[in-house]
Amino acid sequence: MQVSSIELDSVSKRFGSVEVISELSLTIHSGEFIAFLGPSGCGKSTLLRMIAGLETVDGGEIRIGGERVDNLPPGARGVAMVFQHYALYPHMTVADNLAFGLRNIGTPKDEIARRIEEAARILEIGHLLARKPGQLSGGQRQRVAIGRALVKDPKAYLFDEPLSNLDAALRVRTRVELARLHQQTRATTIFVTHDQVEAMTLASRIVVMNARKVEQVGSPMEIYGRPATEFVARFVGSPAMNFLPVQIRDRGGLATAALGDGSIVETDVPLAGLPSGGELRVGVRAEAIHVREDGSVPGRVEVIERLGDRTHLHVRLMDGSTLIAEDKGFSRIQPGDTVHLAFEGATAHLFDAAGLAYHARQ
Amino acid sequence: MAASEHIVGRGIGNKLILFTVILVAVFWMLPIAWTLLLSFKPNSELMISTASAFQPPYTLKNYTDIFQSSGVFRWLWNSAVVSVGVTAGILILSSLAGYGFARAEFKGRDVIFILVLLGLAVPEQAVIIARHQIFSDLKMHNTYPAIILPGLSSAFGVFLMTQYFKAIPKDIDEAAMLDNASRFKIFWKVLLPLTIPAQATLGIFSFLGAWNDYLWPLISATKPEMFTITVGMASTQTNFAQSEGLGFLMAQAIFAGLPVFIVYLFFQKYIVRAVAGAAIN
Amino acid sequence: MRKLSTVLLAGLVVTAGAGTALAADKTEISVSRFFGACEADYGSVTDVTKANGECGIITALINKFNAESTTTVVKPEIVEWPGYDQLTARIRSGEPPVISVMHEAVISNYSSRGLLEPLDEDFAKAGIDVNDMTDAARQGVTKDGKIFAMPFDTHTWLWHINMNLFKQAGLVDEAGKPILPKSTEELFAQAEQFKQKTGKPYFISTLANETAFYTRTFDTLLYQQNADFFADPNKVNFSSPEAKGALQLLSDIYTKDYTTKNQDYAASVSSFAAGDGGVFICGTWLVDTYDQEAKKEGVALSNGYAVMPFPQIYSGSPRVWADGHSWVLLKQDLSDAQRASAIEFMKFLWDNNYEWARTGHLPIRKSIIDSDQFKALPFRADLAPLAVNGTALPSAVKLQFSIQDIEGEEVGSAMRGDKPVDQALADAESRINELLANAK
Amino acid sequence: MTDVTLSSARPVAAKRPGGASIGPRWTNALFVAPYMVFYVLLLVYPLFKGIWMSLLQSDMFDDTSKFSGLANYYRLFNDKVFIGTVWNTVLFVVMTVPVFVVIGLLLALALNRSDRTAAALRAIFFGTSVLSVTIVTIIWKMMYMPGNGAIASVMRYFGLDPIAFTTTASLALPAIAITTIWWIIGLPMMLFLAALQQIPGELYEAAALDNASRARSFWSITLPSIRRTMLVVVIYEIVAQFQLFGQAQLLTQGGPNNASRPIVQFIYEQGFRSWNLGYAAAASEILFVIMAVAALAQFFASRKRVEE
Repeated sequence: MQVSSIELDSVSKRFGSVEVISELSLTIHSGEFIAFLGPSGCGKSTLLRMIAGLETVDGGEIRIGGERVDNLPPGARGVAMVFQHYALYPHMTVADNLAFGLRNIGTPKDEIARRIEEAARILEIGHLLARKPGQLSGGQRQRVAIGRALVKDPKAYLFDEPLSNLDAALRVRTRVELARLHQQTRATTIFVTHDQVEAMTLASRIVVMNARKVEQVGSPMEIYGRPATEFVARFVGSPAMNFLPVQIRDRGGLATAALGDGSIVETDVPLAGLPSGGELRVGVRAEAIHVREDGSVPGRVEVIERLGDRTHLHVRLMDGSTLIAEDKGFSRIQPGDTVHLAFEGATAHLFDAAGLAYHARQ
Repeated sequence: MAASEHIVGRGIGNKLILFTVILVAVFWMLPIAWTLLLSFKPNSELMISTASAFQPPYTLKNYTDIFQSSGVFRWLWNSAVVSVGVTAGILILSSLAGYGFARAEFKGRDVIFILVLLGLAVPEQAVIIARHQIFSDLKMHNTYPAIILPGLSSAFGVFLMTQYFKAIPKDIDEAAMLDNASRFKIFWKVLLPLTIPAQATLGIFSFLGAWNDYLWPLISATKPEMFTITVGMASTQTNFAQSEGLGFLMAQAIFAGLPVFIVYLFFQKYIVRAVAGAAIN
Repeated sequence: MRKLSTVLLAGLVVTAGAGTALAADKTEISVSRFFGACEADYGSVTDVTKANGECGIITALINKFNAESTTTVVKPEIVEWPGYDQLTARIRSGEPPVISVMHEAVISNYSSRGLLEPLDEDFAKAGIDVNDMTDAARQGVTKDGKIFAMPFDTHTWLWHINMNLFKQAGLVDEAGKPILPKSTEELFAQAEQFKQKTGKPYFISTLANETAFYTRTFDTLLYQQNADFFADPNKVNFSSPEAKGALQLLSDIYTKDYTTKNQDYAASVSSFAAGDGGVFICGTWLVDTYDQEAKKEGVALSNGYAVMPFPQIYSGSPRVWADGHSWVLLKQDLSDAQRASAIEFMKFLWDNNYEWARTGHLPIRKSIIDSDQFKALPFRADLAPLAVNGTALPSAVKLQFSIQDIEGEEVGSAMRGDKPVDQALADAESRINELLANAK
Repeated sequence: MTDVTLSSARPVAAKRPGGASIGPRWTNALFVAPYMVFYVLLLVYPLFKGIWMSLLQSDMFDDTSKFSGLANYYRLFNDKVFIGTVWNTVLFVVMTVPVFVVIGLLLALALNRSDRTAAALRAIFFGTSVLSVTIVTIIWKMMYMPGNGAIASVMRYFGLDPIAFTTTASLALPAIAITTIWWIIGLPMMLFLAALQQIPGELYEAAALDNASRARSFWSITLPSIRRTMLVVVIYEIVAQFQLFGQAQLLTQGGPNNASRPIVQFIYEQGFRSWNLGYAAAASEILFVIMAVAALAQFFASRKRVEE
């Protein structure tokens, strides 16, 4: 069992004249499960592939377990990768798929057999060993792909959107298994995904990336609770955070936000750090907006989404802006109803014109 | 398979079409049937009139005569050697080059690839005179290499294989890289097995092309013992043969066409698939 | 099945036999020839007298030679007729056959480029008396004063006649000889008479897919008028009234339906055998074939075949188109043994020239023409003068085959009415002169 | 999933060297090198040698070739026979290509079924493609022979005057065209079949629900769906038929009166019959230019395909 830390030191990458990653530094601790989260094209996969050695590094250094690897071929870096489309060798049996890498480094036969057997046991794919990938279901292929990584006993596991090709139910199940697997192996793992739920549920730390920049690095609840930027706030959490333009008033050092229709949201954001000029917007998650008789903000319900345990209401406010509020599962509200909304000011955030977030004091 | 054959109400139309096509197919086979018929007639009768083909006597002599006259067997053998040689050569060279152009980066690769693509525009006939001179100067004519090698310069196979390799998801090679496989191993163990459909397409086209090639063997294989079946059959269809040995000539034609036709019937399914494969590429 | 395997076995034995012959220390020489392939019928025949037809006789001759020679094995290589494209490619490739059959008309192409071995000394050493060669043959193989080939035959243009139809048409005299035209007027009159009486065309001719008929007939008609169209070997002259008259004659025969049309060689050959017309204008090589046919009962030619030299329908001369097959020794690195073997084979052909003459071709030795044996062959008395009258193009004319091709194409298109006569003559002249101007 | 630790007997990182790496490496050129050797020696070099030869007056067996600039080309453009061969070749292409497209498509449409009869019929129509050109011409000589040919016999049986296909100037080229179509109609048919099978069946079902007739379905679904294949077939056939040689040389020898002589036969005859290498090479270059234009068209057409 070898587990290593991965250090990225001022790593840069260009495609032609376009700089896709610039001077990025990041340390992934030994045994950590880290997720690179972001929309497609944000550079998260490129970064992963640079670590794997599948993309050249134009500047900076990558070290795995302290050893500089950015000049080594992929095979020499001691990492294993699980690809989005699994990239199983279609003409080889499952067993051969698992054995291929080990054979290439001259692992003795009996050792290969032992590891395959062990991996097959862990992943419950023993009965599939003689089959070819074409004869497997998507979930089985996924397991084989993981198995191919597992047998190599790598310094780090790299997952590139491994769940995106599974159907919803299987995705949830696999997610849990991956989490369990990591808890048991404690192997350094980098997990690339565009799905915030996967990142939240699996990772101990999340690197949120957008437009080739790192927006925020933090634990799942940090990311959720204190998004550093408007992008993070919108990207993480479902439904996306509501944003409403506001005027700020002083309330004993804390900011009170006045909405377009004049109603008030009392935030815990200190006034001190806020920019003096420029527009500000308040960001509130749906779960912090409730329907209450005494709610101060009136609005008309346009669309109702019932999720069973809760209900999302798409509400148009008096000034024409819309937001999503949450009500209990068995909500009696009908489209067209007028509702009164109450904001939990304590979980509200403020965002400046540049999208930078201002949070309540902790 | 067929898109509309099950749609209700089109049965009669479909039957009519099928009937027409069967009729056309019968006409399509008439020339071969006629040849077959002539091949069973004694030469001397045909010399007076081919109309005698419709009446007995019929004979197998024309076919048994083939076994005695040395030519056809030797020519079939030559054709087989040449076609297999060309096919193997093209498959090896095109696979290597196709992988190289699609996957293995090196300086100047794209420029070289464009130069190779330009080669698609050069018809064999345009270089045939110069090629003949070159092989003459090397004193290589009337050898198997001389008949085989020019076929290996065709850019078509390289183009086809490059396209095919490009279409294979790159993550397969990447997985292999992470599995510590060398370049050649990735080519040989991982990607090449995936190109078997393309190999089949290219192989069949190359084989048929080489088997049926006429112009180059005609001027390169000039010794009768080096004739391919195509050139050999050309050498037999002189005026004299037609007047005095018509039945024998027809028997030779049937006999010479038979091997590749049988191979075709045998591999029909694959050939159809291979042609379709080429079409979709 | 049993028969098949026997045959297969026989084939193996023959091949194996060839192998042992090789091993027995004989010199092998390759001999490239056309005349067709007929191993099936003559593969093991060594008695030449039992062979018939060009293919049979040459096959049997070579078999006989191989059986008799203690020093030499001839490996026959059968090529397409006339085969000069491939021979050219093969010479260029540096691996020519040792001996090749060659029309006398094309020898100068090869000899002038130093591709052939002169043979005078070898013939003298081998005891071949070149003075015994007929004039036509000797001229045919002599280029720039040297002999470059062993002549094999003189072949000319004949009238093969269906006597049964001629009788029906009333064109047979009391002596039983066919009545042939002596002028163009007679030609048309007799053709008309023939057509009236038999309902069939007077001529059968090979008008399709090849140009030989046109060139050979047209040349003959020019020779008969003493029109010297190659006075300058570098320039052809078809703008004479004689040329125009001759071509008009052919055109008239065609338009007046005095000939079969659209027949290629094979069709015309079988058409004559089937009795579809009176006169088949074709070469010497068919004499024996038709003579054999005439000996059968119940066929169109039964007891009714005659053959005559091309009758003189112009008053000028009895000359007629002619060419000759000959055997050349190709220049290459030959060992003394190979050269000796080659000459041995040529001497053998020289000695057996009579056998080849049985095909209908004219022999190339005066002694054979004068021999009783030759004269005893059917029709040969009538044909013998052709050895003198047969006329080839002047040997200084280059690229004779190409010239004949062009001439034939143009004459043919005029005869068939695709082109006006004057136009065709002008085109032929300009194309041939263009060819010669660019020829080496 | 109990004991998960893959205890390694020895570190996997004890690797053998040689794992591939990304990025340019000169060793990667070794993959294309073998082919390039053949390409350069047997295509590029002969091409340039041919161009050089076309500027010489040279004889097959006479080493005294002399530079003559564009004289061979000048002569070509004034050579009625050569101009005739270009015209014949173009005419042949014009005769055959539309037929290949139309008949190929019709056959494909009729045989786009999955039953055994259709499979057998496909085998018949494609089967002739595997025969050598020499065998095909032997077979068709027997059809066309004016005296003894099958067609002539049939016509005579019906009291008609036999048509002399190979010997009538206006029919020789069409006769070669018929033979060629008979020979290799299979390929366009197969290409069209492959294209037809790519069309989703739902389209036809939708059309049937919309009361579209068979013809209507053909015009508004089938044709638009296969237009790329159509383009490929057209261009492929143009390029292929421009290379006409064997059928003409063996069936008609280019006659009568040059009416069916194609460019390639002209090159062959100039080279190996008249021994006029420079002249033959110059004719080759003209063919090359014509074909290069067609091939470029193909290239752009297929590029457009990719972009679509």
